[in-house]
Amino acid sequence: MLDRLKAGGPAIARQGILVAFIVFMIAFTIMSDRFMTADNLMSVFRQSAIIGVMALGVTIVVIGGNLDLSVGSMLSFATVLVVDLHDKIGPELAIPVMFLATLCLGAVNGFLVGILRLNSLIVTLGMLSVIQGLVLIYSGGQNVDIVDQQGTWFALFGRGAIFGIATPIVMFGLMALVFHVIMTTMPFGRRVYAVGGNPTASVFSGIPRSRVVFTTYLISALCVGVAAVMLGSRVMGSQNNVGQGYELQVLAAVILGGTSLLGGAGSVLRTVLGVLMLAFIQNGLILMGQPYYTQWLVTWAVIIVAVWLDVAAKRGRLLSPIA
Amino acid sequence: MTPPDTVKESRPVQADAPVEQALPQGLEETLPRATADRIRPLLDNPVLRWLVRNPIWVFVLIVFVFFSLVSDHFFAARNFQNILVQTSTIGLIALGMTLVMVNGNIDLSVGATLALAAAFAVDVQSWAVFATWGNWQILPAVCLALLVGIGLGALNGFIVWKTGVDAFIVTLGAMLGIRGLVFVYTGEQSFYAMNFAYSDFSALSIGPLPALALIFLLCTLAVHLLLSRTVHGRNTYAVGGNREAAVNAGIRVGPHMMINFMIIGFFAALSGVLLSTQMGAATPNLGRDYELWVITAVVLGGTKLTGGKGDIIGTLGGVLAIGMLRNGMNLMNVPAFYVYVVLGSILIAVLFLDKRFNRTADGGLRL
Amino acid sequence: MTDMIERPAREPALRLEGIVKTFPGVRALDGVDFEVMPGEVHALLGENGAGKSTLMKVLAGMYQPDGGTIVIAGREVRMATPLEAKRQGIVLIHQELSLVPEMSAAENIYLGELPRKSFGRVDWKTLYARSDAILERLRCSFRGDATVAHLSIANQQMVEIARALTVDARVVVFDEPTASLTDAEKVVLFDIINDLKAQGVGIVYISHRMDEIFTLSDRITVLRDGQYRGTLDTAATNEDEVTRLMIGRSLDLSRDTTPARLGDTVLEVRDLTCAPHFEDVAFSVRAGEVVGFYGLVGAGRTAIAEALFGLRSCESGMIRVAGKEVTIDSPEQAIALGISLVPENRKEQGLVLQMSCRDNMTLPQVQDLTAGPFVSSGAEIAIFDQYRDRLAIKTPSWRQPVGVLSGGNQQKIVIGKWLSMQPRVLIVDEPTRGIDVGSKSEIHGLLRELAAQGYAVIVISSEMPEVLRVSDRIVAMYHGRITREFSADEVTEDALVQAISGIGVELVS
Amino acid sequence: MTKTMRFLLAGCGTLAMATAASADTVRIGITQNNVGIDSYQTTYEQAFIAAADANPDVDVIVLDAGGDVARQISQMQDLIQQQVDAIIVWPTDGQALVPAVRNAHREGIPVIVTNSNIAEAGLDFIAAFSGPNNIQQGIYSAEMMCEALGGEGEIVQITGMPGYTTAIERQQGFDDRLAELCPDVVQLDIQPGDWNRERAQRTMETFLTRFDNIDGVYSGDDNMGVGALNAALAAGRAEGMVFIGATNFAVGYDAMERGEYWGSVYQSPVDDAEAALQTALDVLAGEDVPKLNYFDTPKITQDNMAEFDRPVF
Repeated sequence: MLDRLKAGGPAIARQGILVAFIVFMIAFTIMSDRFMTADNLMSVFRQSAIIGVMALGVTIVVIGGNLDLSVGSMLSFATVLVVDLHDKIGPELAIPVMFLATLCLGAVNGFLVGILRLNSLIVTLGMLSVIQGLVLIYSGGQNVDIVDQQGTWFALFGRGAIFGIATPIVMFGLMALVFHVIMTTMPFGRRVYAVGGNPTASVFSGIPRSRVVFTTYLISALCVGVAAVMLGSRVMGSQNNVGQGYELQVLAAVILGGTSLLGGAGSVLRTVLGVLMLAFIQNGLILMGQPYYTQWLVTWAVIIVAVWLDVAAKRGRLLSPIA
Repeated sequence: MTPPDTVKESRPVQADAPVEQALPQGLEETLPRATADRIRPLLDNPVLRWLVRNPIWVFVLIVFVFFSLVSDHFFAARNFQNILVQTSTIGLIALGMTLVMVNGNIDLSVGATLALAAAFAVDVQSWAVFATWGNWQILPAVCLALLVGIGLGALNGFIVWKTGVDAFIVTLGAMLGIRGLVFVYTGEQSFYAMNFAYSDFSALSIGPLPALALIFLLCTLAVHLLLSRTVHGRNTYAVGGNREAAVNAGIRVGPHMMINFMIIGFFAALSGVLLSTQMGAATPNLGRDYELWVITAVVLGGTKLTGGKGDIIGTLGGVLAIGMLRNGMNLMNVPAFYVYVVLGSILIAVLFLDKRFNRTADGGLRL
Repeated sequence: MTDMIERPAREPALRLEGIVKTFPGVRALDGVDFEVMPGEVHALLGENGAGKSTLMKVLAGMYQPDGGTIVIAGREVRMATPLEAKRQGIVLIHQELSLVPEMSAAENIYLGELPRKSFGRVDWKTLYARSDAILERLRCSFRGDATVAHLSIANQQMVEIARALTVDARVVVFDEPTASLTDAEKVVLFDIINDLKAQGVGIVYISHRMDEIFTLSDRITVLRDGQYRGTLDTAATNEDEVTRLMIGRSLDLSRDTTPARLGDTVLEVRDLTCAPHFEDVAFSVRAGEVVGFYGLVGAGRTAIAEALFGLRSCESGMIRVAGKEVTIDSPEQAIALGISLVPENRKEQGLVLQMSCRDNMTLPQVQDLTAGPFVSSGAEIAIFDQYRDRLAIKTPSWRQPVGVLSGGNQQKIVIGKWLSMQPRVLIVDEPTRGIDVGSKSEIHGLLRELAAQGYAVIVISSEMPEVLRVSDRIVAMYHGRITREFSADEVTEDALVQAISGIGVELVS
Repeated sequence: MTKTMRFLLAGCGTLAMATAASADTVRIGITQNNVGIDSYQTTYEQAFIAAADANPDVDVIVLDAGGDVARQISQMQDLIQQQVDAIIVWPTDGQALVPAVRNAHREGIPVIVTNSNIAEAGLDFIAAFSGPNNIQQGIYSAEMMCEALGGEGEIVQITGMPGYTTAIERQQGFDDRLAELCPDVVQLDIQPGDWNRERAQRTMETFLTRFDNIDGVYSGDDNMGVGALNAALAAGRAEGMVFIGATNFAVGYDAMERGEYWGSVYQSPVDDAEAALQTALDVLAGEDVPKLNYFDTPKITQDNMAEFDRPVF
């Protein structure tokens, strides 16, 4: 029967994204001799770190049963702030001030969604617009730049290396690991899964639901702050709309990683796979000399096929039972 | 054991709610009892009763009065025509989005569909095949554009139906992919309508109404009737309100949802065609972020993201609210940076008020 | 007890023969036979997971059987969709309400088959005329244009039933119809069933409540583990025989008469008021006793439990736990005070269905089961193993998502979750709702056992036999007030019924 | 709702004052492309407002289309509705604005197009155009590239946001002139950088992986050019690579000073804004204004940069 996956088969199908990932890696390796080189792989890892770190935070929000679309303009906000303050008060103050301000925005999200229980899609959509306005008002619409690009230790985060590995890769890897550990082995992680899976039952189990949701938004904001440090340091400057559209790329990566938008299920490590998948598609197609819009078409197909396989494996049949 | 037949019914929480004379749950709970008692008789007035149940129109009225007072140019027939024409773009898509969202789905790909349809509408006119058709060359172009929209909607709907993947994800992918198709088709260039008759259409007026506004209002009426009076429309509520019940009742949920996706595809395309008549051209970046504004308008109009609830009258209110806010802020020269803040804040504020006043009874549990 | 109706020697309205249905890894139905005669009430019994629901879904066209035949009025049929089944005159009234809340009653009654005019328009006149006629026949107080969301649960149930009457029904299946009905509403429902029966409609009646089955049915068919176990004449059998057929052994349904060894007063409530749910409530519970709260749905019992668990804010009153006056503003505080609540709705309030059995069981204390900052998997598994053995929970592994377990085992997970907290006071709300006889009896035994171990237990129930069986004291509630308190020795059924129906009680309002 | 009202009222108090003006001043409305997307446009806006404030007889209404054609058309309608004396428009799209400009023309409101020109079909309906010539800028860049490479080499190009007029025109001017002037310079690939430095940096990194030899990089503006430079510096391959941009930004100017950046096209948003306002005032004063007023955007290279001030943006 075509629409019934064999009982033994799903093991591989359940890893739809992994399969797709491997298929793409092989295809790109065959199509371009530049693809599977240490330089290129490192370069892609480094490029994906910014989106990746944000996606880690959003994954936790989504597992908790909510969405965060405001991360795009929040990234613009944080980057403009940290870059602008760098020359005014020095990086050692600029970074904590930026984190404080970004966490405040996260707290606003957390308050509206966690405490007031407003719909997260609409709230963060509204915040996307509000924060974009705030950035523009703060900077007056001007680009900000760091004048002394060579001399500042701020360069470490985006351009430097730790033990010979580019700092963004190290930071992304470490954060992925830390969040993976938090989500799988620490009480907080368990609570996020519970709240996302069944908020009512969580409350009946004595879990402070509001506080948990609130915290997931703080984590998301924290990740945006880290991403902003890497971005600001990498570019040594910022535009006001630098994060525009990132929210959707981040969400696409989270979805590709198999995290359910309904909450309660998903994994931080699989989000890393989703992030890398998107980054490699982008990189591989340019290496093959394809025009930029091919990556949109390919991403379209990949998102649908990967999520489809995921869903199909869970229900045990390929086609949906909807009549 | 025989059930005692002397037992009287006693169910304070679950008793049939009186349909007409109650204030919305949230108001009953928030207001002091005396105030609530005083307000309640006002509900005898059908207009007030209607407004209480359609709070977005209260907001529309407030915005209307506010701008009429503070701006010299707002209260003018000509400006109202402008507002209607300006809202028609978002408004037409919002009609389709209401159907899709009442169904419990969502469509994020409408902005890209709009751009592709506009590109077709403008480009096909200049195909050599139709060179001798004169002004009639517009007809096949528009038809083809609308078909493209319907086709893309059908594709989205079909994927949602057959794969069972959430519509949010399917259309998020389509949003990227269809934009890719736009760039493939246009080769990054804008298309320009050679025939001025095409762009003259947008300047056409029928009586006091610009043609574009008229089309928008007629479509609004048509979709309102579709949703409230036809079997398909009622099934839309059934599928969104309780999908399992709809399946059990023998409604073919898959094809049903696909039809609604085709309808929104049609409206996105129509919106693209009308927009391109206003420009006499089509640009590849047309319609970026429109999906977000459309969803905002529909949600402001009271449609629930979870499905099963919402109507066209509310959506019209939501669309007009955004249109008037934008128009009024333009007329008052509000700096662009503040417009973002105001629109975002209003969206959240309306959501908050809606939650306070229209929340369903949860029995006061602290959850 | 209903009069014996002579079974007409006609063709059965419906006959299922050798129905087989398999799911990946499970044989849900294994050659099941079942028949309903016109004008007969045929009860279908079995423990949860015995295959009743699957059988009914096959009957209603929602599942396709892998083998066997369905014969309706002498003709073999295949039903690919629910609509086809409905056209054949088979109507299923669902256990969980299958209504669209935002639509009118009339639209719900004719859902999927709204009468049409030209251009696909709904023919409202015909719709309302037809639905009003049906609602009138059901003696409903509302009309077709009422919005379903505004109707009471009982009236919503009526809408469900009205659906069955839109077609010329040959067979109507009632799946646990009384789960959410008050006794008064049950009476109306039974009248309707008898009406249908008199009109020659075949009725399939599924329920866990023996009293209803013996009141209504003519024959009883029992399923166990997806297999047909036999059909009995109701008049010629008794509860014992049926139970034995269902669970393969007989049950001791008598009350445990060991006298309670009472300890100190653990929980004391005085003048607690939380309008409009309950007013001036006062009672106390001692260690080692089970106090039953009995009353109608909505009488305020659940609200009291919620208030004690910090889920409701009260206007006035006093709560004392172990002699100390306390305020409880959140479940966290309640838990810290040693109060546990097994909520009435297992799936919505009790469990996170996609989480594993172990994770569900340790959820309230996961922050305490740590080694350093990490959850200690060993400690969790130890707790899980302990309560799995103690409560005889049947699950292959702690990794199993709790959603795949049977209702009884799910309920035991919830109970285990709260027992593992070592509470002073254990509140159990409707502990056996929707649970089969076998598990029910085990849970009753468990509650008695807990009391014997010195727990203070509060049991809230709408089932009189349950309350009578497990309680040392019974608190009767009516309309948000406690009307009477009985000790186990003095209570009589009549007195209890009176106490919960407000007879002889003066209500100040 | 009252909170919102108060917020709006507070915002409007100041604005109402700004619009209340005496009858004999001229009212000019401007709708810009996308303020805030880069410093050029923001500086333009500030310079424009400053210039208008300096002139007591001018009253301006400043709007921003946020890069959305449809919103710009609405804003044109709103400005016509207010019966302003003249409209200055910075088209989001040169072709899509034609009917809107035509409408204004019909209403007798003169339209001045600024910065990037409107499509040919619209030229009949505008009073004047004032701004840089983007095609010419592309040509200048091609000439500089050719000169720097001595007529032969392999280059890559990073363009602005795909589908927008400025990006398209600069690319067009560059491609045509390069092919004509030095056919031996090979363009390896063209990818967009979306006017975004980080994205340009990412694109350049991929180019560097893909091509062993890159002699030159042309970027649609200096902001992206500096991104490309950053990528090359990080890869240790900037040595001997020629970076040429357009719209000289301060970061580009500094890089040029350090000798890392070869050249760009100098374009001052202040000049741009002031020219637009002046053109509008000239038109209103009834002067005979030429239709196309291109202001000069000279080449700026390491050699002649001393002649230019450091850009303020």
